[in-house]
Amino acid sequence: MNASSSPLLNYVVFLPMAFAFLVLLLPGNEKGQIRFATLLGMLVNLVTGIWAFAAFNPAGSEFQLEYRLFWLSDLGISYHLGVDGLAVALVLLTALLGPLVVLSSWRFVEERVKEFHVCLLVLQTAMMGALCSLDVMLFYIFFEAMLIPMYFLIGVFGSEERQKAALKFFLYTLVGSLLMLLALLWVFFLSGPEGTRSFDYAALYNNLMEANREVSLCMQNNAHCSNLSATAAALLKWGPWMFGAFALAFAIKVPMFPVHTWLPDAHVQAPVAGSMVLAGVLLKMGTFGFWRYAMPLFPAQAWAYQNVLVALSLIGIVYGALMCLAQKDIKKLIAYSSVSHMGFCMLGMLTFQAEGTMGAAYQMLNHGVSTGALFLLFGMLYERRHLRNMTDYGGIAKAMPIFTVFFLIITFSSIAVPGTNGFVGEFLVLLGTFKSNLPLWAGILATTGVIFGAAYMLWVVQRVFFGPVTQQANAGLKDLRFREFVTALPLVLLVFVMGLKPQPILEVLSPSVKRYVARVHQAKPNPESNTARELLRMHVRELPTPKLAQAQVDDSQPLNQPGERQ
Amino acid sequence: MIPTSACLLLSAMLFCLGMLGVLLRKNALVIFMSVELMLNAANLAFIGFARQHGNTIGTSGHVSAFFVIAVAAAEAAVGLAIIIALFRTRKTLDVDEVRVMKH
Amino acid sequence: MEKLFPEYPFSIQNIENGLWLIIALPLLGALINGVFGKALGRKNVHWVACASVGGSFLLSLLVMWALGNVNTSVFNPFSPDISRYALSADYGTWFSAGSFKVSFGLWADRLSATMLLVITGVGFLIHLYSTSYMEHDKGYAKYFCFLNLFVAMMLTLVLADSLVLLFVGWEGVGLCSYLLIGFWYDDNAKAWAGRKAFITNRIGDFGFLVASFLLVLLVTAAVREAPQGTPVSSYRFSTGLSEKGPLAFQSLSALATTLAATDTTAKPNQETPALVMNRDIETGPLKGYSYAGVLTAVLLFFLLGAAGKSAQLPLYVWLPDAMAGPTPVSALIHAATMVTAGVYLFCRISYLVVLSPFAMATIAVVGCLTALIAALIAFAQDDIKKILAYSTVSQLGFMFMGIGCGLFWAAFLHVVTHAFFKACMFLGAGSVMHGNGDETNIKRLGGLRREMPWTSWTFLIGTLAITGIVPLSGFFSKDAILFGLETQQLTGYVPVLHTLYWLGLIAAACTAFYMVRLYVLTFEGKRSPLAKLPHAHESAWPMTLPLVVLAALSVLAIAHGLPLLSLPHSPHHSQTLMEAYLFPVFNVANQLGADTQKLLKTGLDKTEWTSLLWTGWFKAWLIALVSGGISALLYFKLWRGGRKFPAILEPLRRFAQNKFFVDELYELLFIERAKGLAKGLYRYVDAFFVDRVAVHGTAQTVGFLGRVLCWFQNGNVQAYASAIALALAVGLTYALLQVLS
Amino acid sequence: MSASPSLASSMLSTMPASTASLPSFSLLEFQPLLPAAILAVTAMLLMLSEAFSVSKSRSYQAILAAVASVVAGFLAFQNTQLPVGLILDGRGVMDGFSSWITLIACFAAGMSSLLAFGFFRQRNAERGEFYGLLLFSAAGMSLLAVSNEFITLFVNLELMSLATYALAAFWRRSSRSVEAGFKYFILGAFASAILIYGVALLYGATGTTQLDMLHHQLPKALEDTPWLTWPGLILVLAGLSFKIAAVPLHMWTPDVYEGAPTPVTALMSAGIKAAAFVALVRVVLHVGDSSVVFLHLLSFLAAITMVVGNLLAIAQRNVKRMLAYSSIAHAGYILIGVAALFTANHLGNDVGVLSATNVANPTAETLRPMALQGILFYLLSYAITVVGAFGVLAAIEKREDDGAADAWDLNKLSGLATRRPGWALAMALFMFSMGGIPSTIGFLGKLYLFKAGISAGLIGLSVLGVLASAAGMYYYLRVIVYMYMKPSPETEMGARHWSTEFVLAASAVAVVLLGLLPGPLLDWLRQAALFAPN
Repeated sequence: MNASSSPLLNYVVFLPMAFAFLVLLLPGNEKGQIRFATLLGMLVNLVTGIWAFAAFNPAGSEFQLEYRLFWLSDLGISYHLGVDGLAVALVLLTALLGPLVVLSSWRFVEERVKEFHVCLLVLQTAMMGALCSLDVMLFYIFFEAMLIPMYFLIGVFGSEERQKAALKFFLYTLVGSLLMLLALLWVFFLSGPEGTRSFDYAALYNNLMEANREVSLCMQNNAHCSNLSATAAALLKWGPWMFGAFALAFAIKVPMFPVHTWLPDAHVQAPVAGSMVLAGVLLKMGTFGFWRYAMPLFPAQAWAYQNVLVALSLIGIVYGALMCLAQKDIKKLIAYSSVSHMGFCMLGMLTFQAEGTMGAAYQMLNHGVSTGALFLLFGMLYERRHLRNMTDYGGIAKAMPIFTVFFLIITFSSIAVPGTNGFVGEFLVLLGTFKSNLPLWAGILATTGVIFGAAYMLWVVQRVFFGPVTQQANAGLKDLRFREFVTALPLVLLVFVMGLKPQPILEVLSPSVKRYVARVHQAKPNPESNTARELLRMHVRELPTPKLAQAQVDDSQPLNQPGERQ
Repeated sequence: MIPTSACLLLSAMLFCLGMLGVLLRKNALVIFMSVELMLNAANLAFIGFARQHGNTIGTSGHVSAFFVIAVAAAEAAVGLAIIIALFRTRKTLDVDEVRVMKH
Repeated sequence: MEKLFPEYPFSIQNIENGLWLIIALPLLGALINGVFGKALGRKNVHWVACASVGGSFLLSLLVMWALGNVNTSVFNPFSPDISRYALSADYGTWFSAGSFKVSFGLWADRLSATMLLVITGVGFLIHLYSTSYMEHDKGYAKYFCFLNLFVAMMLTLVLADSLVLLFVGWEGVGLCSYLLIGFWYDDNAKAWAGRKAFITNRIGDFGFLVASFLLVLLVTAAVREAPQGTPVSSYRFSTGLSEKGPLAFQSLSALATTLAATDTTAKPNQETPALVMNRDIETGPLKGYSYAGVLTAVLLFFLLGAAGKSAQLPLYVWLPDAMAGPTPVSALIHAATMVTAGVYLFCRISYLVVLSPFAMATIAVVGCLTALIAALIAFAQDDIKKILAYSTVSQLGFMFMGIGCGLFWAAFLHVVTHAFFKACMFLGAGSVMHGNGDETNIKRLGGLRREMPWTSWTFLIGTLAITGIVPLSGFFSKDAILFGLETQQLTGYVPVLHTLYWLGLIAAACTAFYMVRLYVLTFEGKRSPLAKLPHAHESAWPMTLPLVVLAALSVLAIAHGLPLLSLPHSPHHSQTLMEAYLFPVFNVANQLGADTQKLLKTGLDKTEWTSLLWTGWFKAWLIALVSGGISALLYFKLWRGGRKFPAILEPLRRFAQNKFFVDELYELLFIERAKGLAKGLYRYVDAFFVDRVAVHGTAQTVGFLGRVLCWFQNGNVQAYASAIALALAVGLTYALLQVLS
Repeated sequence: MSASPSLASSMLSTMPASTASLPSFSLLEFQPLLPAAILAVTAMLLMLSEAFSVSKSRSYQAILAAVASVVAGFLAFQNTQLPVGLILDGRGVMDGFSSWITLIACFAAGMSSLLAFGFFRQRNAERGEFYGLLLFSAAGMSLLAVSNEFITLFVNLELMSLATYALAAFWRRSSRSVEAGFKYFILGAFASAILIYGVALLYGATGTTQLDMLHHQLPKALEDTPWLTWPGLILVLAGLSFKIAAVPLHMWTPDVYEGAPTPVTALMSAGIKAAAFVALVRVVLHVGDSSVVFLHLLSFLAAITMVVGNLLAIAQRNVKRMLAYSSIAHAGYILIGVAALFTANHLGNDVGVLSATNVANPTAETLRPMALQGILFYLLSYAITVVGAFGVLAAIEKREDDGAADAWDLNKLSGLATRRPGWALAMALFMFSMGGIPSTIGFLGKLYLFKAGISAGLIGLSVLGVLASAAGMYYYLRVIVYMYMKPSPETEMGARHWSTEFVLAASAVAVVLLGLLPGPLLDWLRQAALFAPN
């Protein structure tokens, strides 16, 4: 099962950083050079991303392209990269959005160009790093490091209220992730006796597996609670808190219902590039975190709190959609639509069942493409008019037909019309919800999302594009330039490619889905799922766990410990 | 022989007096003198205990008192210099006036 | 039969493999027109558009031909049998996850083939018509792109071999409908009408999706619990599942057969198998519900879906507004094809429908009420297109009644005939508008018979057909349905059907009345003084030719409705051509209905049956004639020329004219509620409670505490010393407490 | 490295029986004092140079001070490898922990002298005494770190403090500076008196002032003479808490930090904090096990220090004052580590929300090194960061603003990113580091501390800690907001000076580099923590 080591992911992660240094060296007034260098960096990143995707073999071991180095061994941390199916797909998405993000801001950002592009590149590295990390602490480091460039992107290059929004974004996320850090440390100490602990994901998971099994047996039947191991007992007692901390951190990022209010502000204020990355990739970190960490590490708690999380997801779906209906600001509306869409992702994942989970995974990609594209396209309009309210537009279709076509296509993707990518994801999520252990009404309620989705998205289309041209300034708008066309085209094409030929991607996702479901199900043995032990245990390339050097008092040492003196 | 407790009582009273002086007096110099009083209360306690314990292991109370006296002297040197500088900038030694920086 | 359809020299295999071309051609046309439309120029645009649909039509003919051949049969992946008179093709997996799978599989049997011909045939005519009708429009290429796309989507719907793929077409046609209704998007009202249509359809789609998901669960449960020897427990079925997924129609057919085979309501003495239709499902998400119950729920959800697409109660409101689109679009989408998708859906899953008499009765009731209400509203409308729209709604209601009483072939026959005569009338209306400066108010038209002879004659034929005058097709299809209501033995709901029969007659009478009114006011009499143009002009040949063809078809379609053949296995009565032709399609349904004794043919013997048929026909004919006659009398003589409507009926008229205020009711009950809810939630929950109180509140509390604490930091050195002393005092007290305790 | 046999014999000779004769000390025992000696000698040289020098130029003074710090720091680093044990008849201790604190002190001294170089050059106020006092202060810190006896500790504390009082008031022309010196002096002396009185009481109770002996006497003393022992302990704890600026003994901090010349503030926040903590840790290590009360007290102190420190900082617009308050908060985080030293003995006791939940069954053997390592690393990371942060303030501070009420208002930072991008970047890094954002050294510091806290079962305290630090991020971010997101005013920037720039660059590089690749540093610190006494 041992995959051979490959340095490819290092390039995926750190090439943008290298280009960031390159950009730093360029003179600040050479805007063209800076943009070009950044674009080049992103394109190189795209190539490596595609390469990684192509190199990933769905039939192979769980984590591939592994690379591991000793790093901060003292703390139990190592530099361990590797991707599974979901991660590699998200890597591809991130890599794809990279160049588009640069292109989208080609004319939008004219001041402090250098800082802007450095931020973009650093952000790219952080995102890739978070996706490729196989060490939980390494993931956390990248997860948090993402905040910094994003903070600058919103705070420096955003609109009027940018500083407040950036601050809110930063602090909101920080609260959650710091609590998660504590939980992570807690888990670390639970995971084994001194000297065997490590933040390595597989080690952490494998060490907790037995305890998790005991906990779930106990939670199902009190008879099993009598002779729990110490770890299991601790996990039983404190697991909910730890899971809660993990869930909170990721729920804020997703964002799920009551902790979502940072998103509209951040999106509204962020520049196009910021919104694109935020919607396209950053939000996925939340769902990805649930998938990779929160659920497999605490399967019993995941089951126990499934209903709560599902309720929040359902509220997210319906409530997010209702919020959209109350908005005037288009960016805010798209932001709330993200709440709704990400609710689908979460719901799918919470079905703990193959179809739903697959749908969730696919929906993550879809949301990246379609919401990313929505922000991109609206950004083009915003660049022309610098207005965000729906009432400021109207009849745009007349002036900008190609733009309108693109926007419509993305709209249909967003409301999951069959044939577009959104449908496949949403269908699978809903199917999964029905097939899961959740009550039927949950599925029916979630399905109402398809109605609301159409209602608000078409409302936007109606208000912005159709009807008579109400403002003179809108009549003379230029249609897409070549650059803009080229920027939007890949996403528009992807909508169809992913809608009509999803199978190659689904096949890459499939092993990850299977394992995710199996891992969650080990906490609730289900007659339908035969969770083979082999599937549950993680197999990764192991480095010898660095032992925390114990006090090796040399016998020949003549000095006594002071305490011995009497 | 005067019991150690009496010594201790006296030193405690001195200490409290010094502390009250620091808290209540308004003149910087007097406050400083109150601090010296507290230090001397410690000295008194050291001497008293030294007598009780006799010549025991480690630094004895007597020696300690000497060190404290030396430190107090150094403190006086630095402290007075600072108080002079303070007087030069403010023309007053009332501590209630010394509150440019607050909140 | 075989004699009717001589063997075709091309191999069936080739036709089977080429099924995708039927869809691909219009899709390609749409793509070409959409991307290169501007560069191509008008001529090439309509050439591409018409040719692609025409090509599909020819291919459809080939399919039709192939399906006539007795050797045409396909291998059923879900069971060892062979499906006769069908073609299928599988172009690989679309998507799969877990145990679920959907493939790009096409399936053509006689039902879909008939639809294919209607879609491509009528579609082609309407394309042709449009070349003239849209001649001067700026969005010419766009129009044909959408229209081609629509045809492609409709063909997908019809050719799909699974519910999911059918849903692609289902949503796809809705999408095109949205685009075409809002074709003239710079008119706000028109664009809103498009949105209304789409969202109403979405409500239906919600039902469709829920129904599909429940079906998946049902199949899963059946596979798990079915006893040995039933179709779903066979090995073949499991291979079929892994090959095509649970929502393939053959899978559903096997499910239906299994459920029927284990149904004990009809056979009380039979040994009880493990899986019983009325027994509760034991495990899985459906635990605690019975198979029959779930199936009924599925069908009711499908009814919601179909109501959305086919404009039935309570979701019919979008269709009249949809007339905002170009008139050929109304003809193609909102009369001939898309709106009949609901009927097609029920025909497709007829074997499931017959297993739930309750659902059938509901379908019939919904259809009947829709037919009545729409007809009543149509009475008071003055807009030529609106009247036609309501009449479409009303006719669709008839089709649903046909489904509800289990006469699938009759319902489907009505689909076909309706496609002809309604398309004919819509195109006629378009022609009228074209020749009268886009005037749609029938009160401002009149006397067009002389000025627009082709239009008027064809319209008259259409009117007679829909009214149900004897020799025309509408008579046979509609009366087949009414007859079905009278004679079908839907277990437990026979009285319901009988009641519906009478209501149906009333609806038919209404139809005759308002259609004649429409015809008379538009074409007869004198030209209204309020007309926009002093003289109307007849349209060009690309417009009149389709009218003529469609009118001819409206007449010729009677052939399908005539009871010509008498087959040996149906001794009671003779079959109509349509029934015989579709026999392979609905055979399973009929069989299952009979086996489970849920839906039986009438027990009348041949003579009783024949006399009933003839009296039924006579009644219907009489009613249509009388009602139409009264209408003609009234509008020719009495109210011609601005004469007042009797005052006593005025409020009623107003009520009907305002569509019974249903739109307003919905607005008040749902839309305003939803908007208010959204606004309220946003203002009070999101903005105020979550954001202001919880989030900013926390931040502000923290800031406030900071300022309070700063206040203690007053700069006085003695205050600081006091704090130290105080801390010391507290510490000492604490220590002393420790000592004491 | 192996110790010489003579040292071993000297250890034996310190047994009570041999107190009559003067003990003979080996050379090795003086090695830990060497950095302090170098610092002190250089200090005297500098003082003398001021008295006797005729040269106008005084540039060499700063350089000399810096070089002396570097040399002393190098020796201190060498000392980290020394064997562990008591030295000088038990009055001192030789271990990695003290050497590292010495190293931090030397770092702080060297960096502040470089900062002072540019700072006073700009104000034409270069004086040799300044550097002399600065080095004396550093020598005091270094000696404080090796003290193992209360009187030694007291004297060294005073050496450090007295020099710092003078430094704080050094900028005599500024009334703020003098006020800072005055407040610091009065309160410092007050606290010293409290401390020494506590020492006297403890001496009375146990008959010793030596920490290791106290450790063994304490349980008995607590039983026999609780009336004496408890007040003594509380007074000592209070005296030391004053120096680390634990709430509620923190109130001097903002005023003193604000008023003192900025390089001195840097020294105080980096060096004195570290030295005071080493004193606290040493004392607490020896007395803390005796009762669960200490766990309560320390947890409580940690909790209110973190919370109040952050709350106070949030309300500030004055950056220098804000950093002062934030230093209080940081002391609170470190106190979690200090509290974590003791939980091993009290596991299973229900000791309230704030402390001791059995999570990982830690033992004292595993817990103490972890906590000490955490404290040490945090002190190091904080020193590096805070020196840089005050360095930026020193760099942008203009002579005209001296004494102005808004001299350090956030507005002064407006648009720094466009005017001095390097400084802004450095400041941003320092702010992120203080906030504990990954890829900076501050994150690793927090990680260590919270790891120790969690491992010790101090869940409630750790949760409070992260929430407080999240709230704290608000004011760090505000600095960045002003630097990067506010338009820059038209005023001119102050002059640049290479030494200041060097400090900024070095700190910034260290913040990132050590944050990502601490390399052998972690190993070294682990060694230091493992071999800490007791």
